[in-house]
Amino acid sequence: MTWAPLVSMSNLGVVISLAVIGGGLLWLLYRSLLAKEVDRRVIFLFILVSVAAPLLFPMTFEEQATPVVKAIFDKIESLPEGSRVLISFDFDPAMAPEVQPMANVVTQHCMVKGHKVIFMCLFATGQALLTQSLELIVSEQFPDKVDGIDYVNIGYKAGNEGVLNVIVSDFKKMFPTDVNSVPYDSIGVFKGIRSCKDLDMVFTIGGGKPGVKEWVLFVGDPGRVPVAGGVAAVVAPQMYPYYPKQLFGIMGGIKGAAEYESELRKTYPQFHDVDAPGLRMMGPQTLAHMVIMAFIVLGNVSFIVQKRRDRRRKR
Amino acid sequence: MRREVPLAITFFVGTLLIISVFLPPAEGLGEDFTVFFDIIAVFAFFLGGGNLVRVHLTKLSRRKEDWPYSIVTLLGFALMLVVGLFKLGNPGGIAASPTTDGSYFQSIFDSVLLPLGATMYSLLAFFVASASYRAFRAKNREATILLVAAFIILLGRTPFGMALTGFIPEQFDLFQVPNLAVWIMNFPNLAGQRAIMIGIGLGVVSMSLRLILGIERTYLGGDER
Amino acid sequence: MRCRQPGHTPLLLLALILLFVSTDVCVAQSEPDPAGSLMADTARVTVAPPTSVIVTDHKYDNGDALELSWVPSIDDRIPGGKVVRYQVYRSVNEGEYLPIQELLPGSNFFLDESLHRDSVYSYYVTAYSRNDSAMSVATAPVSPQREWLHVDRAWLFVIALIISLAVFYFIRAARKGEDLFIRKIAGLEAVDEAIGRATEMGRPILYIPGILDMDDVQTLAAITILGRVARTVADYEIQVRMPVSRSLVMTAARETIKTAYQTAGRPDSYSDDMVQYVTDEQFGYVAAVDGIMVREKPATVFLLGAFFAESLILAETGNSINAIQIAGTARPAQLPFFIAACDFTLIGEELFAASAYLSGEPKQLGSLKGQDVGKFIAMVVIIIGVIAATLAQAWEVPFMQQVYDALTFVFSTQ
Amino acid sequence: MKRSSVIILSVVVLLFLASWLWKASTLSSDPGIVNAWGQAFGITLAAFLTLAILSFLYRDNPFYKFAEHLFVGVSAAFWMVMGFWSTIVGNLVPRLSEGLSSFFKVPFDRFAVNYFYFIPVILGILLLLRLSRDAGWIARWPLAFIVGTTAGLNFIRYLRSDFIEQVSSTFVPLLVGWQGFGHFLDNLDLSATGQLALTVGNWVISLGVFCGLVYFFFSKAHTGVFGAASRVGIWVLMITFGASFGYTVMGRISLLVGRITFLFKDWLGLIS
Repeated sequence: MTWAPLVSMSNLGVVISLAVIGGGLLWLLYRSLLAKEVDRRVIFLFILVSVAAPLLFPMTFEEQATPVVKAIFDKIESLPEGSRVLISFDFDPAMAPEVQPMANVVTQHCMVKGHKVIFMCLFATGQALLTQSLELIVSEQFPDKVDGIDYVNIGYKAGNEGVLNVIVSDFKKMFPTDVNSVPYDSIGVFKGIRSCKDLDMVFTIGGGKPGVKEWVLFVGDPGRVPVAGGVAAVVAPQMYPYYPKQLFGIMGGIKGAAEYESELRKTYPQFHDVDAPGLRMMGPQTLAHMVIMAFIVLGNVSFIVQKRRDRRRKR
Repeated sequence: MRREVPLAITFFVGTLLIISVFLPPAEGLGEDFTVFFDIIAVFAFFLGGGNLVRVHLTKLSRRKEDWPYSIVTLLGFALMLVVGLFKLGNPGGIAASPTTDGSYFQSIFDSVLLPLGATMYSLLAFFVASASYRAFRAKNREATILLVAAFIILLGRTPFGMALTGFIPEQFDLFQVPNLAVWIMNFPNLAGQRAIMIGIGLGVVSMSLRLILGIERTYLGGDER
Repeated sequence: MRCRQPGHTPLLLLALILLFVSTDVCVAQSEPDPAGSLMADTARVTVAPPTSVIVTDHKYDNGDALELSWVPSIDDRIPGGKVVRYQVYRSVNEGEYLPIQELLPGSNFFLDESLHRDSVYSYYVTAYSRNDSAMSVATAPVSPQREWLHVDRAWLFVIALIISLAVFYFIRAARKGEDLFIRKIAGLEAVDEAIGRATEMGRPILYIPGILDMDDVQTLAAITILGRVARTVADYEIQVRMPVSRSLVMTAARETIKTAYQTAGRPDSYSDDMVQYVTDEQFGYVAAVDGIMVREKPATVFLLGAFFAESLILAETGNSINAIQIAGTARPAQLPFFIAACDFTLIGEELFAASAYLSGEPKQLGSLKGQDVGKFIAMVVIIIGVIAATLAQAWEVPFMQQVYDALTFVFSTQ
Repeated sequence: MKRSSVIILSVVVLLFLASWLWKASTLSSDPGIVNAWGQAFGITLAAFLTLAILSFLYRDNPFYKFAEHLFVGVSAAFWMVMGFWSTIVGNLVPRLSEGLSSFFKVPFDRFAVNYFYFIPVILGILLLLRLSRDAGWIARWPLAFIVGTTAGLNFIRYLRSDFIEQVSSTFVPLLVGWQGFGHFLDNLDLSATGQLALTVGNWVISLGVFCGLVYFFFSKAHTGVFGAASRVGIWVLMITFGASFGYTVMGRISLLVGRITFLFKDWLGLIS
């Protein structure tokens, strides 16, 4: 299904606001065909409505996953149940609004697939965010998952890429216990795992330093571990040179998270009722983008009509 | 004297700072001079603040247009200055940072400056739309290139980009709009940015030399004429 | 041509790592069971000390740093090493040894900064296992040395010198009366026309010099251009409005306009009120300038200098009052917005060239030709670099690899 | 004042008070909130100022003027206070005077004392002479000092980061991952990360930078081959501008999302 990008239209408010925006644009198109310019205040009004309406009446647009995002989804989907996945929260509260949705949705996917997940972070301030995500996703949505057996939180260790340099060959040396001081050897998730090399994949979130790049250079490349990353939108273009050899997938900003959430909902319909922050936050963005593109089209329509008319007059 | 001394000062300071980069014993000079600048800038606040107060007092006393608003400015200025300089209501007293949570200074910042600044900033969402409407028109070849590049990138950021071009097979997926958008960002966009930056580097070097040599002196004694 | 050779330290480390990786398997097999490791907690884990601790002077500084390097303890192996951390101890002027820095296992280097040239320092490094430690031999006392020249910045110096000499040369040539061609810059050709328009309409000119202080070169460029603009304005009876967001810019702008009016022979028409300080706050300033724009409806708006997000807010408001707008900035991120919303835009280098261009003085124009030499050098170097990179990578031509290495070495930013 | 303005003003004042009362009553039901009245006032004021600024989009009006003038006064004082505490007290005092340091309770280190820091103090005082009619010209000395500092510091800074670094990062190979012509043809495709896309990309980078530089040439007429190259340079610049514009739009919209969320959520409580 290539079309039908609208999924949740059940709400009357959504229908009305979309009808208002669509009808207004059609009326403006008619005026543009008469070579009339649109007043800037009308444009402002459209922007205001297209941002406010999706906030009042949650409106989500189904995203088609781009190959860079789809690669991550497919990898997690194709791994057999019980595979070991490491998710690293390498961001601070300032970056969180843009990147935490990615961490959450990948966690959801790993949980529903029954993978065993190791959570950690390289930012001291990431610890609190990690705990928050665990409560929000694992404790609330997957209450039957057991700490230590299905997942483990090994928390934060100082040392930036130095930490990676050690865990690429030995986890226990850096993380002798998890955050609850359970010794390494009694954590079920770690059974048979000595180092990052034994993992099935690593997903790291955060475009700062240390971040995705450091995971690639210190763990992915030397340890031959598949690494995927999620970064803020502005950092994403800088990550593409590593794709697909060193990074098998990239998620950029809220849009990346929204694509993943869409993909997850397609495969696991039970997530339709779960909050998808990426899709929710993309609502106003997408609508406003489309309105802006519509105005670019309108501008060109009235410009071309005007030019034709001038030419005819000259003759 | 009035012209020669300032020219000599500019020449001396400028040359000193350029040479200091190559002399380890003098390498710290750049940092020191940056702090010097900050200190002088704080002294200049007397001039700026004085000017602000004077402008609004004049407006007030002469009952110029919109004079009542000058009272708002003057009161806001005086209030914030007193609250900040005396660290009123600061839980940490004089030793704490003026922006400590709970201080009056920080409270005013949170409920006045923060919303004002953020809203002013958010006006961009509207202006970005009105500028796109007007500027992205295929008036000539250059404007068309601008339009096409902007449109591809915009399309790549919405689900429609993938919906419209998702059918393109993997061997040709460069032409899927999101991929094309990334390619444009990584190559032609980068090339343009670099050309601009190289030009800027040279422009700054040349302008700095003109200033240090005293060829450019509009800000001092003007032309030799 | 000097090319960098990797020192032996990384090689040595590499060898060590290889050694440890090869022992990986057997270590893994001999891993004790959990019960055993509990017992091991009480047992003493002996550890060997780091060896060959060497202290050397940190190069090209003011005599305030030393470099410490050592061979890691033989028990610091990856994986399964017994070393949990290293601790560096330092003694100043043969005094007591105090711990100064803790380092991760695998470390073999430490840079000690903020030292004093006239003191002597000695060090030792201790390796710690869980419950044991072993200290290395202490180093002989050393003082950091001061160097007088930053030798590794020699190429930076050469490049700076070449470009400066080119600028000097053309300034001199122009002074001697050599005829120099400078192409037309549309945005600057429009300045006179824009001022004329304000005169005809009897409306003020608004001059915005960006939002940064005098320590930014773009502001400096804006002030030098202001000198030329004010010189033209002084000939007409029009008002200049210049709200600024920095006190120092206010002072400099007043000095500049005043001088321009004096030069034009109309010192009485000048008033300090032309330049007005608003606030240092970015968006507070924008709010005020937007207000001035819609209330006073200037005929011409100059937006020259350092702009951030406010570029489009100002330019769109200026556009809504139908002002002619001449903009210019060296911030690549803001240029698109000026291009979209203003009538003329000075792109990067053109902003810095504007004052020289507007002055029309031969020696100023000469400096622009000097800049072109820099561009020419950049273009030639890029061609050679691209060819070298291509041949070196695609066909592994050794000579081209050398050329490539040499170029990247010369054009490296130390 | 006109009668209609009085009516509008009183309506707004009433709405403000109503919002304050209502917000305070909702907040005080939350036991976690200490100062409900104060917080309710803060939120109401923030909402009022937000709407006042947004009203500028329709046209200039008294509420915008109020917000603007308040913004100017408060923020000017804000930065002056910050400048005083961080620069004068934080950076200058501990370098010059032990007495003042203990007065302001800033840490004083005998080794950090540096009497060179009297230079900016003297220059700062000279700058203030601008206020005097007769000695005003002395203010040019500190200005000259500042101009010299900026020119000197930025000369090397820009030469390095904008010239040297950008030139050296343009040394890109024109054949990416080249393993012979046969290999190239066998693997020919137009995938986003394929050899061809990257190779063409590097051609675009090197030619783009080259033609862009041609466009900036001042001392040669843009005619003939040179003119053609400069035109290509303009096209590259136009792609750059279009692309960066398009890329920034999303970030700009999210700013507005933030403000509207504040209004709907923190103020009106319409969404959770």
